[in-house]
Amino acid sequence: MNDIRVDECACDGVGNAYRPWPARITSIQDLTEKEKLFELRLIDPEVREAFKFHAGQFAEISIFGVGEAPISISSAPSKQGFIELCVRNTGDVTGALHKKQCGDIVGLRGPLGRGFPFEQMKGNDILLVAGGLGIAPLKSLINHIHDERHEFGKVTIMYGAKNPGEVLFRHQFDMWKHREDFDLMLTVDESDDTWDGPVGVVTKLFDQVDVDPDCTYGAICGPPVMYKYVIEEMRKKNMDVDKIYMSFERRMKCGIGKCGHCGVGHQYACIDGPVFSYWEAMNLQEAI
Amino acid sequence: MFFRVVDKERLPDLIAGLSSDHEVIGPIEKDGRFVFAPISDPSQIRLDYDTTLLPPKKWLMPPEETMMHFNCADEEVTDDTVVASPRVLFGLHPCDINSLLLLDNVFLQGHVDPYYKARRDNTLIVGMSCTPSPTCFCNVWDTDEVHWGFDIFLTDLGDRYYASLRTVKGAEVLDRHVDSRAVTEKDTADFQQVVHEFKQGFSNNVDTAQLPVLLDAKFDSPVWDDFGSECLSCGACSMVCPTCYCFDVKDRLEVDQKSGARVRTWDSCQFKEFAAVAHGQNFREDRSSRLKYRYYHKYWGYLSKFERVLCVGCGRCTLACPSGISPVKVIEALQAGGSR
Amino acid sequence: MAPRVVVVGLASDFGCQVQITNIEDHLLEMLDVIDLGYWQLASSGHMPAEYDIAVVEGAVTTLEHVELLKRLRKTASVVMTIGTCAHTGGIPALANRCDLDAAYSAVYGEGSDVARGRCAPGPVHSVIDVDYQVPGCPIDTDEFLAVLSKALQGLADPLPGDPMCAVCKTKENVCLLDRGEICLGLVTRTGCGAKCPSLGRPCTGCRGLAPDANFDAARKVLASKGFDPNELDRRFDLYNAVREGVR
Amino acid sequence: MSIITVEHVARIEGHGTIHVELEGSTVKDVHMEIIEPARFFEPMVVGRRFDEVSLVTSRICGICSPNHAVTSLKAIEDALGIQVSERTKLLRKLLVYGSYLQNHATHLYIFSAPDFLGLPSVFPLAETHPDVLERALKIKKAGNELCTLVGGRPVHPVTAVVGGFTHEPGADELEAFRDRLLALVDDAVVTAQLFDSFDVPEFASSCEMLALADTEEYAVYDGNTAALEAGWNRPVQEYRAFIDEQVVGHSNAKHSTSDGRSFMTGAIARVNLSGKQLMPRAAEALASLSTGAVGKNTFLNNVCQAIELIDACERCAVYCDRLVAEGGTSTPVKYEVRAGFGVGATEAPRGTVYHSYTLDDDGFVLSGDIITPTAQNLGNLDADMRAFAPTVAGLPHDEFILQVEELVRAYDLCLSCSVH
Ligand SMILES: Cc1cc2nc3c(=O)[nH]c(=O)nc-3n(C[C@H](O)[C@H](O)[C@H](O)COP(=O)(O)OP(=O)(O)OC[C@H]3O[C@@H](n4cnc5c(N)ncnc54)[C@H](O)[C@@H]3O)c2cc1C
Ligand code: SF4
Ligand code: SF4
Ligand code: SF4
Repeated sequence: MNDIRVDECACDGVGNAYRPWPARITSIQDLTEKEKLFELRLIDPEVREAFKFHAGQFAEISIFGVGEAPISISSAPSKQGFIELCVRNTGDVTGALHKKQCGDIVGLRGPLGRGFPFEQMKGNDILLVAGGLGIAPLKSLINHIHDERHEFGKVTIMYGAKNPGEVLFRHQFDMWKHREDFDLMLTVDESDDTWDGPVGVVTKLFDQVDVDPDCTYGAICGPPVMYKYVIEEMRKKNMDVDKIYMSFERRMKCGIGKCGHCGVGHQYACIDGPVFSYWEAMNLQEAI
Repeated sequence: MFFRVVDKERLPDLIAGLSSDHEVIGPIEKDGRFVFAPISDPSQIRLDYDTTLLPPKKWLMPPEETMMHFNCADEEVTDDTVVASPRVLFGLHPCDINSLLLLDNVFLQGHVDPYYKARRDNTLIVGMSCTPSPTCFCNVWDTDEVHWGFDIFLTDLGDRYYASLRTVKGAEVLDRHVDSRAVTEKDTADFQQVVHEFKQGFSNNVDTAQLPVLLDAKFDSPVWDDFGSECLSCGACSMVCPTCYCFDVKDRLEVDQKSGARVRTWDSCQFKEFAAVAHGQNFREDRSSRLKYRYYHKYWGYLSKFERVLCVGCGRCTLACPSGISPVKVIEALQAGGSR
Repeated sequence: MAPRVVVVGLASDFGCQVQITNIEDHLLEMLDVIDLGYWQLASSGHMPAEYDIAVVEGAVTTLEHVELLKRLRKTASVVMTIGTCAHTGGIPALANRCDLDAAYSAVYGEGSDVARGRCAPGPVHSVIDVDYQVPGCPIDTDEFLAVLSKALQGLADPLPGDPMCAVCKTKENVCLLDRGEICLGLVTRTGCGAKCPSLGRPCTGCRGLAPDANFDAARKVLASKGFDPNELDRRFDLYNAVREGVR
Repeated sequence: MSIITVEHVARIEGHGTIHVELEGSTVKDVHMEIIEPARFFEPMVVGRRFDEVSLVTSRICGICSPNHAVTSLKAIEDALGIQVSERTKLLRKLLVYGSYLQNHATHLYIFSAPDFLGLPSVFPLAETHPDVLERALKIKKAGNELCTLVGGRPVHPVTAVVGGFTHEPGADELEAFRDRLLALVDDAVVTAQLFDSFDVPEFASSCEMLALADTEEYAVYDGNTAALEAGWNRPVQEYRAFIDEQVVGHSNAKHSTSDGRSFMTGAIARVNLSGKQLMPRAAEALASLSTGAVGKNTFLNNVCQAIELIDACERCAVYCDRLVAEGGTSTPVKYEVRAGFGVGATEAPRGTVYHSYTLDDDGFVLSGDIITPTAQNLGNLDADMRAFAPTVAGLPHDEFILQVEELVRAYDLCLSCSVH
């Protein structure tokens, strides 16, 4: 018998699934004090070509010497060749990423996880509820819906932020609102003098919407405490448990179902999620 | 499967023969217990071992391994190869062979783990029958028998081995290195007798009825707090478990701060940071929730995916836990319903 | 530009500074990535007015130490402690367990005029905030380099918080508790590769209390193995006499 | 009158200040102030169990930690009436010599050599004399690794316990290390030649010299204390009868005298007392010194350390061979805990170190007493400075200070030890 080397062993066709590929930062936009929007382009054309994703999926961003972090893809799958990531500076990897400049290279691995059931959602109304940074994965879905707007009925977005300074993608929302593609409802926990919209938690917005439970899909993402209350409201509107989808954040090291960190109930957030239906989530201990 | 019989005195021939082109790993003694270690001389091997301190997984997924070398300046991977040299794991008991099958499910399905796969592909497995010890409960999970996942399995018939040959490779090396003969009816009858006695030898008979249901239904049971208060969160149980596979990944820089290596190390869900995320959130902050998760994942999470529990009843965690917490005790407590 | 580093010793045996010189293979490489501004043990010269990283060895035992630390904290953007003395008070803090005045008279005789200005021995973080810590008596050179690397990159302190046993298991040691010895690995912060148990000697707790240690459970473990459970506390004092100072 | 102080003298282990009072160019007073804070080891071991003592006392000094560990183990074993095996003794000697290699290489190259080369530290040698730095680190590293091989790590040995060792190196490791030591002999010889080539002042200390001496071999582990001039030879158990300690006003460390005289301990004392027992290459180096003999010029302590480096490499290679060939065990011997008093002494790199303890019935320490080499040498250092400073007082200020510092550094002081 001879030695075997990893690079000789036939893996799943894409080579070593742990290996990040160099991607160039092609643009950086400051969104708030803590969040920046990064646009990345994989350098190797073959790898770039193979990077086909769905809304709700994520990628592992790698900065060698610092580590990796899972980040939701914010851009629409229909946008080819580039991906957008909306990243909050909360620690080592995200902090190091925030220090990068346009033109710098980072590592990228993905797409990973199970996204929103886009095809299944078609032909229905959509109610999206985001809290804070939770807008990041939902934005991909919003963008995707936007690109195929004619396939959907009424699309409502409820978005709550801590304060007006933390509202992400405000400019883009204004644009959509203007074109009346979406019903956009923004609220903040604490207002200031730049704010003339509603004040209070995002669930308060439910009073203002009519939902047709037979043909509405829900999509939720936000801080862990938010899910329970939003679902309560959706259930009050009689939405089906298997038409409500949500994305979970858990600790992850590999993103491909091996490292064990992202266990949520009997599932793994990285491969069984991060998007779960409420029916699934109800059956996951400690999920909500 | 087909079978041969090998005289006991001939066994060293097999080990010596395999050593000519493999690294042979087998059980040897260490401070009164046993470890799987490279065998330099067939006489070192202790086939009467009960169980080893660490399971064979360390030879397929070492406690610490370099996944890739990198270069910081251009975020380039400079080397992500691992060289897996030909190896034999010699003398594995059925539980341990079964444990590898469980690891295979994780590492060889979905996104293939190339490091594990390279070693697995280049490892020959020679199994060995055993005698139940007081901490064994493989009988409970049917992992006291093994029908796949080995090349050769040797059942001890006293003066000879009943060799089951599972793979071409197994048949070939047996043929090449050791004199063997065809199986007679008497051999098979003795084999059955040995197996029968083996099955009688277990002292643990745990009621595992409806375990997944119990785990969900008794998720909030005080049983968990009782065990949790005695748990040191030391992670010993996970390290010695042949089926625990969780790992952590870290980057290490060279002193020049310009290049380095991405390394993975065994991790444990019993550690506090295991499920901590940014903004001070920790999904399993307290000990009891972490202890519970270990069992929850083993007896329900994994089962939900692969139709088997992630435990082979080897009893290593029972021996390793300073507080004497064991699956047997935990399952019994759950079945009983109240506190311990 | 390489950050300027000063190395300062308080009350200690210099063992950790000696360990830095023991990085023989990488010493010069290390000096390439930092600008060594002051290191009394290895070089002549005075403490510069400006520096970025202050590396502190030793326990605080005098009022002069207190002043020095305050000055370091003001000037340096990063303070890193090395060794158990700085981390928990270590062996010098054992002096807290004796009557210092009596000890003083015992060593120097009654009414002597030397060694004045002392204060109760304690860890560095009892006086100033510390950004990075390398525990251990003495420090492990690889861990020192790893933490230094984190400090240079401005990353979070990687100090592990779990007890020793898991790593000890990966070394395939037969647990010393099962060999009739009291091992403090049950509650001691991991990170040394379980060096002592791997060499047949029980862990003596030099890396301090693991923040997630379950001391009560560990006492019960000792009792279940036939030891006096209070031995856990008594032995743990050796490097952790200032228990509330243990982080 | 002008006062010169050199605060926090660099390149010594610990914190000390040189204090010189000058009137014109006449030296009125000169002494060493030890500002290293007191650490109270003796009261600290009180109440600890006998098997914890070596852990505590090892922390007296990061450089000679193996010596403090081994010495306190000897004292405890003396108190408990424990006889250790020959194999344990051999391993302990390796530990002691590991600290010689480590300490002497550090002291000679990192602390002292910059003086003679006119450099602030050893690091610039990387540019100018890479071979010298490489040699320094090579010897030092071998010392560390010898301590690691036997003790488990370079500083504060893990494996040495009351009665023996919890772990010992394998035959293959010992054989590999023997080869390495033999290859190091030449480097040690070059070191001796280098230090022999440095100009040192002609100076004769008026002191007495004390060291262990043994009929068997160059004494580092066994033996009695011997006095060079007085000519006596007394069991270490009586150390309190031949060494007096005094508190002196300017120092946190005490000073020692023997028969009312200050004395010197360390490499120079050992070479004077046991030079005839050096291994062949070391003896050869001693015989070919440019100064003829070492005598009592304390500046030559450096050269004596270099000669000991040669000896250590040769001798440890023999020990490694014996450990492989002789068998036996170093597993801790069985013993009973009881009350008692015991003394231990060894030769640390910087001189004889004495420990003594009184134990109660349960093996807890009732009292402890430790005398370190530096504490013994400090009185003599002050005496030497008083004798030497006037002879160089005419030199330009910087040179004057440098010469005094050189004298201080020749002592290879360990101030942290001195204030144990
Ligand atoms: C599926 C998924 C999608 C995500 N999408 C986004 C996104 O679009 N934008 C965004 O800003 N963030 C997103 N996150 C969160 C982001 O991954 C974490 O904030 C990030 O990993 C922190 O890494 P760090 O190195 O900067 O922080 P660290 O320095 O590693 O840690 C800071 C804190 O985070 C915890 N932590 C460590 N590793 C992880 C981890 N892998 N996951 C979570 N927490 C961890 C630590 O316990 C520590 O308390 C997502 C997370 C997941 C799981
Ligand atoms: S959980 Fe325990 S008994 Fe089951 S496989 Fe793991 S170590 Fe063995
Ligand atoms: S080995 Fe025992 S004490 Fe340690 S984490 Fe596992 S269950 Fe808890
Ligand atoms: S020897 Fe000590 S560190 Fe190792 S497992 Fe046992 S108690 Fe834990």
